Amino acid sequence: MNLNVKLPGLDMKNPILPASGCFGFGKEYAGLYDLNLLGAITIKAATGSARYGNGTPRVAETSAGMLNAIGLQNPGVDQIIENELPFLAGYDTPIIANVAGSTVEEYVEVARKISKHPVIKAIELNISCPNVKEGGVQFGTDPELAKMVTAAVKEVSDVPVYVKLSPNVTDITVIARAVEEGGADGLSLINTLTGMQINLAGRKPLLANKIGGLSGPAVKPVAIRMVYQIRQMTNLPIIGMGGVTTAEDVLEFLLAGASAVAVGTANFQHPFVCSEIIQNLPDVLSKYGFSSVEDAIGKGHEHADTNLSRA
Amino acid sequence: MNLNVKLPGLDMKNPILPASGCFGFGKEYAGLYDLNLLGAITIKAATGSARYGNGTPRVAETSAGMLNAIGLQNPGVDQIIENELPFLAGYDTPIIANVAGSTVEEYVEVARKISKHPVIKAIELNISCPNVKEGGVQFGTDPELAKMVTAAVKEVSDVPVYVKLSPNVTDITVIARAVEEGGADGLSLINTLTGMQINLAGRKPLLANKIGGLSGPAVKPVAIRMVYQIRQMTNLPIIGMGGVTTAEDVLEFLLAGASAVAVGTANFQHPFVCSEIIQNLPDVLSKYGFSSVEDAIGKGHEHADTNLSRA
Amino acid sequence: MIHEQLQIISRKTIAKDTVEMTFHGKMAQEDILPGQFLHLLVGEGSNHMLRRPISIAGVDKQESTITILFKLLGEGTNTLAKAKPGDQLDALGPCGQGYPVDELQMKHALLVGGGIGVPPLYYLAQRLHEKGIQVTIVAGFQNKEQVFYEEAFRELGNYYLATDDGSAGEKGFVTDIIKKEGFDFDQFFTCGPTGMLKAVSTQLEDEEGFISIEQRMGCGIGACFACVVPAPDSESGYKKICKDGPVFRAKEVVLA
Amino acid sequence: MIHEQLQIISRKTIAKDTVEMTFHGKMAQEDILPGQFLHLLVGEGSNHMLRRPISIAGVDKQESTITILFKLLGEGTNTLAKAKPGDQLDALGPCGQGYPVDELQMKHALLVGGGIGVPPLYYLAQRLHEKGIQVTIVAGFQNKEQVFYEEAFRELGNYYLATDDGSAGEKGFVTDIIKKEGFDFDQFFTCGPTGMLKAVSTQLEDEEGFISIEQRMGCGIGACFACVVPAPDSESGYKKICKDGPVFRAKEVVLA
Ligand SMILES: Cc1cc2nc3c(=O)[nH]c(=O)nc-3n(C[C@H](O)[C@H](O)[C@H](O)COP(=O)(O)OP(=O)(O)OC[C@H]3O[C@@H](n4cnc5c(N)ncnc54)[C@H](O)[C@@H]3O)c2cc1C
Ligand SMILES: Cc1cc2nc3c(=O)[nH]c(=O)nc-3n(C[C@H](O)[C@H](O)[C@H](O)COP(=O)(O)OP(=O)(O)OC[C@H]3O[C@@H](n4cnc5c(N)ncnc54)[C@H](O)[C@@H]3O)c2cc1C
Ligand SMILES: Cc1cc2nc3c(=O)[nH]c(=O)nc-3n(C[C@H](O)[C@H](O)[C@H](O)COP(=O)(O)O)c2cc1C
Ligand SMILES: Cc1cc2nc3c(=O)[nH]c(=O)nc-3n(C[C@H](O)[C@H](O)[C@H](O)COP(=O)(O)O)c2cc1C
Ligand code: FES
Ligand code: FES
Repeated sequence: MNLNVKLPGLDMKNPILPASGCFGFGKEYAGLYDLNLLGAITIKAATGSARYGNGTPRVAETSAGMLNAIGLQNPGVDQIIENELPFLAGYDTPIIANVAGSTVEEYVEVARKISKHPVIKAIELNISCPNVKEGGVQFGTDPELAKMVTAAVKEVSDVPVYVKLSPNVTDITVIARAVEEGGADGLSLINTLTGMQINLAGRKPLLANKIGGLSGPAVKPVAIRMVYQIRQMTNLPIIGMGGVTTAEDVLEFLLAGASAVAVGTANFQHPFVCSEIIQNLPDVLSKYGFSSVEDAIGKGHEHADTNLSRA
Repeated sequence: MNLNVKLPGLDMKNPILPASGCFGFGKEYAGLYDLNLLGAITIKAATGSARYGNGTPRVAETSAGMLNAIGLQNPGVDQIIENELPFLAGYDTPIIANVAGSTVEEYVEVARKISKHPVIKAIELNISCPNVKEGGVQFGTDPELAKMVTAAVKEVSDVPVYVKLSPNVTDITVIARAVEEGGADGLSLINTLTGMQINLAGRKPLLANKIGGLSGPAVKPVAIRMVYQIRQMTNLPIIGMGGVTTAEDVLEFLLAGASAVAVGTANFQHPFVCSEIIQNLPDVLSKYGFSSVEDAIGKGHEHADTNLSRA
Repeated sequence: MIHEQLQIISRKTIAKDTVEMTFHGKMAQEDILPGQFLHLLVGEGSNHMLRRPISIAGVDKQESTITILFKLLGEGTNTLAKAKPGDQLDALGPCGQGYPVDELQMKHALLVGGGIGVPPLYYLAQRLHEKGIQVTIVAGFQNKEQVFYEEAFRELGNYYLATDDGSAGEKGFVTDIIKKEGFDFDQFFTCGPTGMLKAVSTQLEDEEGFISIEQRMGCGIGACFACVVPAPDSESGYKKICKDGPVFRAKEVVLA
Repeated sequence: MIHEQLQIISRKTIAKDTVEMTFHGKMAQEDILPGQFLHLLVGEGSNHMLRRPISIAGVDKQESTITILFKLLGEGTNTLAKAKPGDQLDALGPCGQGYPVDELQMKHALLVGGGIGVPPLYYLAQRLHEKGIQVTIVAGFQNKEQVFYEEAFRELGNYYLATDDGSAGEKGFVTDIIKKEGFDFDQFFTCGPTGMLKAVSTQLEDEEGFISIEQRMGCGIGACFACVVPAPDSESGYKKICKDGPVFRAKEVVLA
């Protein structure tokens, strides 16, 4: 079965890619299976200079999900280019660079540098990290700022730009519209919902950062809703994510309107999950009457008769 | 152990109350256990006249949660007063009326009427129902409207008013501040997150209303985060809820800053859950070193050193 | 309605993806009407926040057992099927209103079932048969592999079988058999997929009868308003399937 | 590191809330160092999205078995404890870096363990003992009920026991015993709660040694940056416990 999908900058063998921050820079998972199997790979966020991130604990388990507050720890864009990207050049899989920053200048600097590297086929502009005081989440919640940073990055990027949206907003379609106006080539959603767990014995928030980002199956209904709503208002391609653990979940995102589907938290539970999903996807597609991935994209809207841009 | 809590209008034997919409008007659960055990009871939303609600299916199961789109089905405030409240008068448990509407006038009318009934000890002003086109969610997402409807209802209500907030906003503290300015006696949170499930075989959203409200353990981290954030900015008492299934969950909400804790979805999984939680609560409190419920409220903030009004 | 940990005493696959499970429990001593259901907790922890409604397909008061039949459909029924004899299942039951077998005066009953709607009709057939009422059963399945309880039904009355592909019984739908045979009966009782219920109740529009309907449920006890069905003549305009149903007089409710 | 469904062959409660579990699997044929851990999947479905790291407490290459010991702490370990002989557990392992037993030249090793930090030291003591190295073990527990492997350790070296309340061994902490006895050793190896690790590494600041540390983990394989610990001299300023550890040279990392 034809699993190919073609998105701006990304010629994918299949619609499955690991989500940023859940796959490092690929090396660890390369020891488990062949990364050439993947449709694409999104690497961990890059910032202008090295960041050490938040204190520990940085993760907590929740019902059908987890909280994380890694805090954009990364060695900085130059080190990433020097030490991490060469390894990925050995694979025939498009690499997406997740770009973060505290200021427009930082976003622009990182995007300019990393987009010039030949393995990078697209940028995922992370305006939605909830885990750092200056992590760019203000850019993800204010439509004017979102548009501005998108336009600034588009100007310097050599590759298409997917803007990764935060679900922690009153109306996600407003932000989607703004980044579309800023020139985004695609959208990526959702990043994590902000949440907290309190340690009963310690009598304080469990994460050192107190607040963290909620991901995993728990958030899938929110993600599906947002992909569906955005699909009704724009034709920009969507990389959907949030709680995917099975090929059935992938089909649900495709029906909602995603053209590619990222897998994050599930990699921790089942390190082989991306390869397993890719293996199961043809059967699941044909079970539900589809003859290719393209065939399924957006098909959950056929009977749609209401405008849901506002729930 | 002393489980009492005293909140405006509510003299509660313990901090546990069923959440609105998950306990009908009490009759069904009265067949299972003695409602006098409960700290309070929140009844199903009342509107000005009868509402038939949305089409079916109205519920869907999700990972560690569920979606509902009942759509405020209820017989209308007059019928509720006539047919439902008399039964509850037989119990020595304060009743909270959940008040909904499409217009300020409707909220005011319902609140005026129902607050005069002797069994009603407080109003929960529902400005956060995501499941009806005109369900008042605009009042829950716009701070000006939130303040206005709160003030209008306060003016006519004979009992204290708790405003029930929607989690589907960029910054919940802004809405909390607004309703505090409007004169709210307390806050109630969270209502459901908006979500969707797509039926793979049907190739369309499973719920007839397409979008529904996500509840259950999946959303608890979001609820805890919001209670904690709001506790840092106001002293208004908080009725916390979202995903409670155990006495440990109740303690987590108390530590976050809630003074009472409502249980919704868990009633469907375990119809006796409220009575079981009340039974287990003393042991859980003493296990973690607390000698009463009052003793635990807000204690998750002891070490707090950062202002989290904005995540 | 009571709440009980029912003990599984047998589990059998009796047709394709169809499991018959028998429990031991005090609940069997309740007055259980055909058409009533169990609301079953599935799995552990918070994997399944909603219970699963499954009809009661048989009650043995003497042995204090209850039997259900269910089809493996999604995660819930697949998890249920993994429970083994000796395990306990958390059940609420008997839930809802069943077929009023004791109140109806009749000589001849027509039972029409489709697929996994057939099991409650088996218990109904037993109860009617016990009362000396003549029973005709028309059962429809997709194909031969899905058929169950054929022999058991034959012992209780006249049994007609239809399959969509003709691989067992007659090729066609239950309505084809009803049309062809032109049965003479006092009351009909039907349970099955909504499409079939509509076809049958349209076909038998001039007769008296009962239908049993399904809907996704929350509480299962009448508190959450998840499972309503329009009922134009009732005061409120709707009925709750879990509490006022799942069995209704055919003309009482409007099928979606 | 491999991924395998390990088959449980025994499960025993060996002290208060402390379970010993032995698995059969090919993984036992890997070169496993003491201090390495298994990253175990817990429960079914999405109840537990994160695996649980548990140290390897024993390996029998001949029988192809691996033994772990764990304390019932929260939901995950309680669910693990319900798995029965015959069941399979999904494991990644051996994970991380262990104590470099083969690289170290030494005559006398001091092993200091606290509570559920003791198990990996048992496997370490075995390996050192096999190599003819003299082993001294100092084990600390809260009280008598928590103590395990006392006899087993005595067979491998000099064993000192401390409990907080004096209900077994000496009353006090492991550091009290170290102070009192003034052991002579080439390397120390310690594993236990962070408070104990800090006390021991401060006390033995002038000695060479290794510590094994715990932190909440995501991936367990080095990809998610959940489990970092400050390591001022390293290029990046931190190390990953799951991949660069859990065993570190005592002076390499800064305990929180
Ligand atoms: C009164 C009543 C009696 C029933 N009796 C039987 C019976 O005797 N044997 C049998 O096999 N099935 C019966 N059903 C249908 C049975 O409840 C569903 O097949 C079952 O809930 C599916 O669960 P699942 O997890 O396998 O499927 P999933 O599709 O994964 O379930 C997801 C959710 O949808 C609900 N759901 C899915 N299909 C149905 C349905 N048809 N009706 C109600 N809820 C549904 C589930 O309960 C669950 O909440 C009955 C339903 C009702 C309402
Ligand atoms: C390298 C390493 C080796 C370990 N070896 C052992 C051992 O041999 N025996 C043993 O009993 N315990 C060991 N632990 C601790 C063990 O991992 C935790 O006790 C266990 O994860 C608790 O899970 P839970 O679900 O019961 O507790 P919960 O508190 O419900 O767990 C919630 C989450 O926190 C994590 N967590 C809680 N406590 C710890 C902790 N101390 N360390 C790491 N994560 C934690 C859990 O993994 C889970 O993700 C080890 C930890 C590490 C990092
Ligand atoms: C441990 C962890 C680290 C993450 N780091 C990043 C990151 O660096 N950049 C980013 O855009 N998203 C990051 N995310 C968010 C994921 O890419 C993804 O959007 C989210 O987790 C939802 O998908 P999931 O439910 O499949 O995990 C991270 C998520 C987790 C769990
Ligand atoms: C079936 C259902 C119906 C609900 N109806 C109402 C309602 O009428 N009014 C209201 O304020 N909240 C309503 N809610 C929201 C709950 O009161 C509660 O805020 C939410 O479900 C979170 O709590 P939980 O996770 O414990 O269910 C409803 C929730 C469910 C699941
Ligand atoms: S399922 Fe709750 S009212 Fe019927
Ligand atoms: S747990 Fe993921 S890097 Fe260590």
